Amino acid sequence: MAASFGRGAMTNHWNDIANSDCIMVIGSNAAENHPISFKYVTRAQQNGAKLISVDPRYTRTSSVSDIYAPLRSGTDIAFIGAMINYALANDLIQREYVITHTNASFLVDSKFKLEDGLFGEVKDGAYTKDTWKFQKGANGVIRKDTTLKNPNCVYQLLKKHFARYDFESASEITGTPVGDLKKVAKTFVGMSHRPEKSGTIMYAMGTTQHTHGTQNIRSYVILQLLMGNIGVAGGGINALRGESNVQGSTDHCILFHIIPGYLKCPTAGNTSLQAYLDKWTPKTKDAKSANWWGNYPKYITSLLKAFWGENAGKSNDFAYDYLPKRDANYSHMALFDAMGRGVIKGMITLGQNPAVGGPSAGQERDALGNLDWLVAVDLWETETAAFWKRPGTNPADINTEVFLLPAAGSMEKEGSVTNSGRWGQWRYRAKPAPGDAKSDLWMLDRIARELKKLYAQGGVFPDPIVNLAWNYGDGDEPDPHLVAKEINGYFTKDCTVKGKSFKKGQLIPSFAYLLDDGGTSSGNWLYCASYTEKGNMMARRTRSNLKDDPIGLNQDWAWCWPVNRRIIYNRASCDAKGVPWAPNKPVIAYDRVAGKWRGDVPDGGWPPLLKPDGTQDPKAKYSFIMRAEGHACLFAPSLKDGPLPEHYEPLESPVANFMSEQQNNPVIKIWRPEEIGDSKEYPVVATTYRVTEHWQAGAMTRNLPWLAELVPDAFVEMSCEFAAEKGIENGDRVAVKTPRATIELYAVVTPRFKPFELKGKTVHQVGLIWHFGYQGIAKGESANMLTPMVGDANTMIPEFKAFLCDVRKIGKGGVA
Amino acid sequence: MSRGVLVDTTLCTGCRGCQVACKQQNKLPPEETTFFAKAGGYQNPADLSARTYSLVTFNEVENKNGHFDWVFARRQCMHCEEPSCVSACLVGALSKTESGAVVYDETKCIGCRYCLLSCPFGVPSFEWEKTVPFVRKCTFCFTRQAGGDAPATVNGKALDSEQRARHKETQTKPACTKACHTGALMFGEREELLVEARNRIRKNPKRYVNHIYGEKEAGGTSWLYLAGVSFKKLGFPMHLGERSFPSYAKAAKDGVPHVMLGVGAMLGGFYWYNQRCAEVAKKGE
Amino acid sequence: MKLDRRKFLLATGVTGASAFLKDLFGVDIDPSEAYAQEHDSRRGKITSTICPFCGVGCGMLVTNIGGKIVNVEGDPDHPINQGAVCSKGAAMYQISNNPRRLDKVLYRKPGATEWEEKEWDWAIPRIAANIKRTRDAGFIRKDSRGRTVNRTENIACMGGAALDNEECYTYSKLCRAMGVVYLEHQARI
Amino acid sequence: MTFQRIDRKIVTGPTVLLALLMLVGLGAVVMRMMNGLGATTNMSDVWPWGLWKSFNVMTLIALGAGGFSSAALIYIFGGEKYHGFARSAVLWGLMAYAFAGGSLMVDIGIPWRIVNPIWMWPEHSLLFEVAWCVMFYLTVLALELAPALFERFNLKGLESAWKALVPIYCIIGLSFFAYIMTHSLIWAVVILAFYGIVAAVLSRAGRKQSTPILLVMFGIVLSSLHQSTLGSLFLLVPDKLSHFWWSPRLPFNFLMSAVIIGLSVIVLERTIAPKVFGVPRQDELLAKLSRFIGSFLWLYLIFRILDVVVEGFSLAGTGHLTVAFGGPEKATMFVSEMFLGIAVPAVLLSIRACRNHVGARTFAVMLVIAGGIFNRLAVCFIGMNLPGEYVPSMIEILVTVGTVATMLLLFTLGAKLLPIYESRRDV
Repeated sequence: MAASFGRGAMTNHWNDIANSDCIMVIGSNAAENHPISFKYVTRAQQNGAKLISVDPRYTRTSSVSDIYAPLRSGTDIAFIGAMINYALANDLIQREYVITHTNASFLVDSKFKLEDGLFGEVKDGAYTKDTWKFQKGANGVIRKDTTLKNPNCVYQLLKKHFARYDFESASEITGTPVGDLKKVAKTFVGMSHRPEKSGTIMYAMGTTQHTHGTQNIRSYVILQLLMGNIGVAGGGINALRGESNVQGSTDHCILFHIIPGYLKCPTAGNTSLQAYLDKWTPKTKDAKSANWWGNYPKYITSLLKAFWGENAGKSNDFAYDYLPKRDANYSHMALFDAMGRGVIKGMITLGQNPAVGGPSAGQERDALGNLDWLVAVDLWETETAAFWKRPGTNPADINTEVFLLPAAGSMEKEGSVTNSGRWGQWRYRAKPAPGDAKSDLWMLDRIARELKKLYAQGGVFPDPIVNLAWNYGDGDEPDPHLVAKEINGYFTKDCTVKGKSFKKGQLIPSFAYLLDDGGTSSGNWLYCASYTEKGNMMARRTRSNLKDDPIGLNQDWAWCWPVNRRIIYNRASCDAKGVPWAPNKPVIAYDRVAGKWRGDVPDGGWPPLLKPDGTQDPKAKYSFIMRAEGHACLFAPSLKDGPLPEHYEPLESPVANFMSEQQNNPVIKIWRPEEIGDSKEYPVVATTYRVTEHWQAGAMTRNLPWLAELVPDAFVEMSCEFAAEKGIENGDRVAVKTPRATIELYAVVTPRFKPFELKGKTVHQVGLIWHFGYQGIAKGESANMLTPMVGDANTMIPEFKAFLCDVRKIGKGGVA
Repeated sequence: MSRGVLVDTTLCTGCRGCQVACKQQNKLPPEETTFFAKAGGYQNPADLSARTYSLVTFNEVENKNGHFDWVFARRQCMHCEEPSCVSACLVGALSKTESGAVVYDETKCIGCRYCLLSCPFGVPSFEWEKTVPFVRKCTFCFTRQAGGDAPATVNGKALDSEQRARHKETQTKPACTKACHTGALMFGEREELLVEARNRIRKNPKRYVNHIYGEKEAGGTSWLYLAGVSFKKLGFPMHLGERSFPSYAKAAKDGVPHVMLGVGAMLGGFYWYNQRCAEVAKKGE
Repeated sequence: MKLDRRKFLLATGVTGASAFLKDLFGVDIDPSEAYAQEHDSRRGKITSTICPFCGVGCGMLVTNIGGKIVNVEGDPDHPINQGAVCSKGAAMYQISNNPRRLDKVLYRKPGATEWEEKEWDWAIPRIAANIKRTRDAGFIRKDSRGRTVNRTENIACMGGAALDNEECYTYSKLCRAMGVVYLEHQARI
Repeated sequence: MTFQRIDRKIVTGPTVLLALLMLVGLGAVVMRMMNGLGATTNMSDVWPWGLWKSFNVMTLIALGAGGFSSAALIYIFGGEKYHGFARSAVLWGLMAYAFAGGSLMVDIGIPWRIVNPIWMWPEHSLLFEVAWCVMFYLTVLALELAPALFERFNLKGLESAWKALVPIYCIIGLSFFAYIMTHSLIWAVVILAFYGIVAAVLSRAGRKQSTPILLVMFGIVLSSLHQSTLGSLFLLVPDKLSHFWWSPRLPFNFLMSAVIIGLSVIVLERTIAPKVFGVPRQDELLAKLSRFIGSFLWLYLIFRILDVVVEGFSLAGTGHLTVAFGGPEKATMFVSEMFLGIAVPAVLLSIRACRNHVGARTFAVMLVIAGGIFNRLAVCFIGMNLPGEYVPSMIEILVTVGTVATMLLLFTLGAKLLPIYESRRDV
């Protein structure tokens, strides 16, 4: 989504789902994994909205849906492609929106084409991308054809590209009956392409955990942009986050490739701050483009000031040297690959349990044995912490020194978490942690202080540690308020910004006031405005009422990044004159009298593109301010695997790619090619998923008796047809085998799974829940023992959701 | 004014928040289960018990429109309008309150289990494993219902009037109905819920079968159900009839003083008659 | 009519005999009153929190009585869940009241078969020393092309999706200061 | 009529055997108390009432119905000739009721609370009525047996006190009973007045037996109430109990069968007693009594069959006929009960030759008793249309066996210690 809109987060928020006219849940099972979201789905349905559930199996989401369409795991692009084709072929798109807010009118390099499933030349596992660019005029501005007739314009390319995805062809790939596919397309497009209507897509890991996960999302983006559904109430593409603070932890970039605030992690080539800025600050020659990322220098400088305080100054390039520079991919799979090779000697894990949650978990468990030391911080004895005594191993052979540190639970510490809808919400401490348990912040603080002490006496390159700004109070407990304030940022000197005077040490009111000269510090520019001189904005507790806030923005509840904007890209909810597409549920509207936007915090306060008389407003800016060109990308050249989504089969697939000769995504990295199964030996498609009653790798729920009671065992679900073929009865023990491992679980035989017909071939699919492991009250084998080490070309997210296996009955089960 | 709950199974997503909220409200111990307590998995535990006052049932069925459906219903005490258990209890440990709840007072119970036997819905459970066992069942959270004011402070701050009203309203609801996010469990006055249920059926005849379970069953219950499939498919007892079970017992019980008189008179009469016969016979001699 | 609990109990009559039996058999046959007091969500110190499970971010109210968490239920003021909870959120009480919770630093020596309990004062310096030893042994000042990279590739840091923002930020910051590049969390998987 | 005790050795082979069985039963009771009901019985939430409720309580009370049936026969219906049966029937009744109560203490969850109904009065509960009836009736049986004690230990003072006070007890007791069953003072006064008048009439007429007659009336009122109410208990399970047994007329069925079973038990006991205790044989009287039983059986048979027919008609068209009656196995059980437990003995006892033949007569009453036991078990669990099945556990069976053994043992002791059986010279 970042490649399309500029940001990767859920565009709208939970309450806003109620404003939708059509909700498509695809690649997620929100009723089970984000149960309370259905408060708003149900509300929308009661207001007449239709709910569409697209899933390989009939889930609890499907059970309350108006339309259910099965699809074979990993074929979203073909499915959505057919919907896009239906919309384009029948001209059921919101044309004015598309012209105003997207790059549909942009002219693409005339040599760009798709041939044999490839978008050009692939060299050393990557596209050369030489044709993935827009035609530019003499002034450096992209050439456009707002009539959308130029054959090189994005719109025409799209039409051509998706024409191949007719219902019948798509159905052969997805296994969705043509009737269901048509019904979904007609309903979704019919309900949401009109300006006053909106449709939303709710997706999660079922979309991303594929070798073409990013392109799956891209297909949603294209559909939603054509429908005019981005930025509007009840619209958007809503990435449903699975953890309470996976949004916040991503915002703070506990990831190898970015640093807090989604700033790029410097690479070895960025040899100085200037080089870094030259490389990463986007530029535009179009005066109408706000190009918000042009503020890069302010954000990185403020971050360096927050990290190294007084020790970061102009004289030392703001301590830019202290930041580690990467020049490889250090993502999850690379990490465990390196650990397996013995490169990594020590590991710290805070509440993560890769022994259950990682792909090819068996190999991840083995890799842990190569560590000299492991520090695991958790509330429970997790599989990862106890990897050295897992079944089938001899602890004496494992020479890893393991520290298992008792952590405080969420009710036992104070701080904020950011939900999927980007709301930063403050949590209070209800009681102290039990026994010696401490908050992670306490532990980080102690370790940091200890390290500073050690490095003060010398060591390799001690400067970044010794000089690290680390002042979170003098008490036993570090003060989370001080951290929150540091994240928001302070003025580091008396100064005047945008006509307002500030004193040194004052909290910064919003990121618009950040400076690139070291006058401000801000640990994360996105959170600048979260904790200001007005107080802790994240702790606000005023719920709005429907009368004053008909679309449920709840602007006075907690705080939402960026700058309390509840629906991002909301300038796209209005036409070029600033009038909302949907007057019955406006997000923002331009008040000509006051000369400002009303409603939600707009994506920048500039006036709309056109004045009431239809003339251009010179002060205006385009709506997608996070993109250098100011428009949402129907055509997205920045991705690694193509500017347009194209169907490829999952790495392990039971069928050939019916769309082209190119079987898989051409630019993926396969870590262990010898462990890839073929469909002769492993004819069954497998996918993994979660259930309401457990959470992620399970430590937080399999240790809770009430939840262990609800789902006590690991299981694999399969169709009655497949079970009959294999002689399996409900409740039998079965073995599921892949080249990576074989695991034993219970079989759930259910009509909720149905075999797929793919060009006349019957393909069976089974589904495994993956929460289980060898620790806790409820124990069972981990489905991730089976999953392959291969990931998305862009994000390196592993392909958990589609792989091949074989299933065999091994014993009578315990059906009561 | 008797309260009840309208369970609209068509709105339930089966998240089981209500089931666990019930456990947390009553601090019920967990049960050791296996996944296959009931065919189809998921539904767990298999049945209500002294540790499980409420249970979401999972039903893979064909709905009234002939489509496959996964329907989630709910079992707990139905809080009958005329409860068999109350009629049964010989120490008055069970009683129907005016607010609708059928409540149990464990200080009286002797553990005879007549309430278990008599319940049309198989609800009350006995703590079989204990040496001093009690009967356990859904309380309709009557302690919550009887609750008073909202808390004085949250996070040490006083609540405003809007917040107070909200807190008061939700904390006097049964825990399950508070937990429910989709509105599948609707708490209110029984009469109003019946009106609501009839409206829903009328407005959406395709969605619902024309039957409000609990309106009349065994004399009516405080908990009412709507569904898109026949209640039989959801495992509800269908043969209870509309007459309340206690009415049978009441007929028998009301006869007691009459029997006492009648039998006495009859005995006296016979005695007198026989004595007269004997005297006459004696005189005859 | 509202049912007053106290009246209800009086009406039903807690008899002297049952009190006698309570003494005689040690059976607490009227725990309901104590229970009601202990679990009355209006008493005690009430704080708000956000559910630690999925990303919906529901509000919860936690009741602390006598230092113990006695009740956790949905926050009616919260605009998202408005008091509602799912099965996981409803089980939050058991995160706090759970004998399986770790309450001691556990340490496992290389090759050992069991955990040993340790004190923080022992563990923190040892962990820091491990970090320093490993970092110092593998720190890369310059890459093969002579460019300053200042990174360490032999320490990996993971996790964070369940932590508070303040913890995530300090974690991110500390790892960067240590030069860690193998830094990953749940968002990737 | 004079009575004497059986002057035989107390410790004999059979009594030792009974004592051993009693000890085994006692051990089982201890196990149940230590480990709880769940661990020791096969009862469950679905099958909450098992062998103990059905046999030890409901069946024993039916088996003890001889006390009131014979008393009615003797004192009310002019069957003076059966007077010799009175005390043994009362002793047996006392055993049956005492052990029914004792077993209930084993069966209920909190035994010491068995006294709770004494001060907790939910007038709507049928079981509450049974509890009070049984408590009162136990006192009635004890008072009825008291003269045996007075005779044995020559307690003249107590005997006159008994004569004077028992009528008052009966009247007050009936009135009090009426009050707690109805919570109506009016009913209490009405009953008080009615029985006061009866007592006054009796004593004015100078009937020398006014005390026992009042006591017997009290006993009969209580018995006809609780014997029928034991059936009424199951009026609350129209959804579970097969309608071969369930009907709104269940209390009448119970009362009738109780009388029949009670009298049959007397016949059986009177057939065995001469062999065991050497008391005189009463073949002629037993044959006469059996004729009564036979007539009652015909009546009962017709009533039961009509009952099922009426149920069938009332359910026809509701669509619940098969659900209500249950499967073919229920039908088989019903037909067996009707045939073997009622029809066959009815035929046998209607034939004079059979009545007069000890073997045939005994066989017939044993069939009646077996049928009665089956009926009570059927109503309690065998006839239930419930999922799964209930089979009593070994502990449950041992407790029941121990209970029966103890009753027999105590009855034997009673007969040997108290003047229970009529003297030979009176026959």
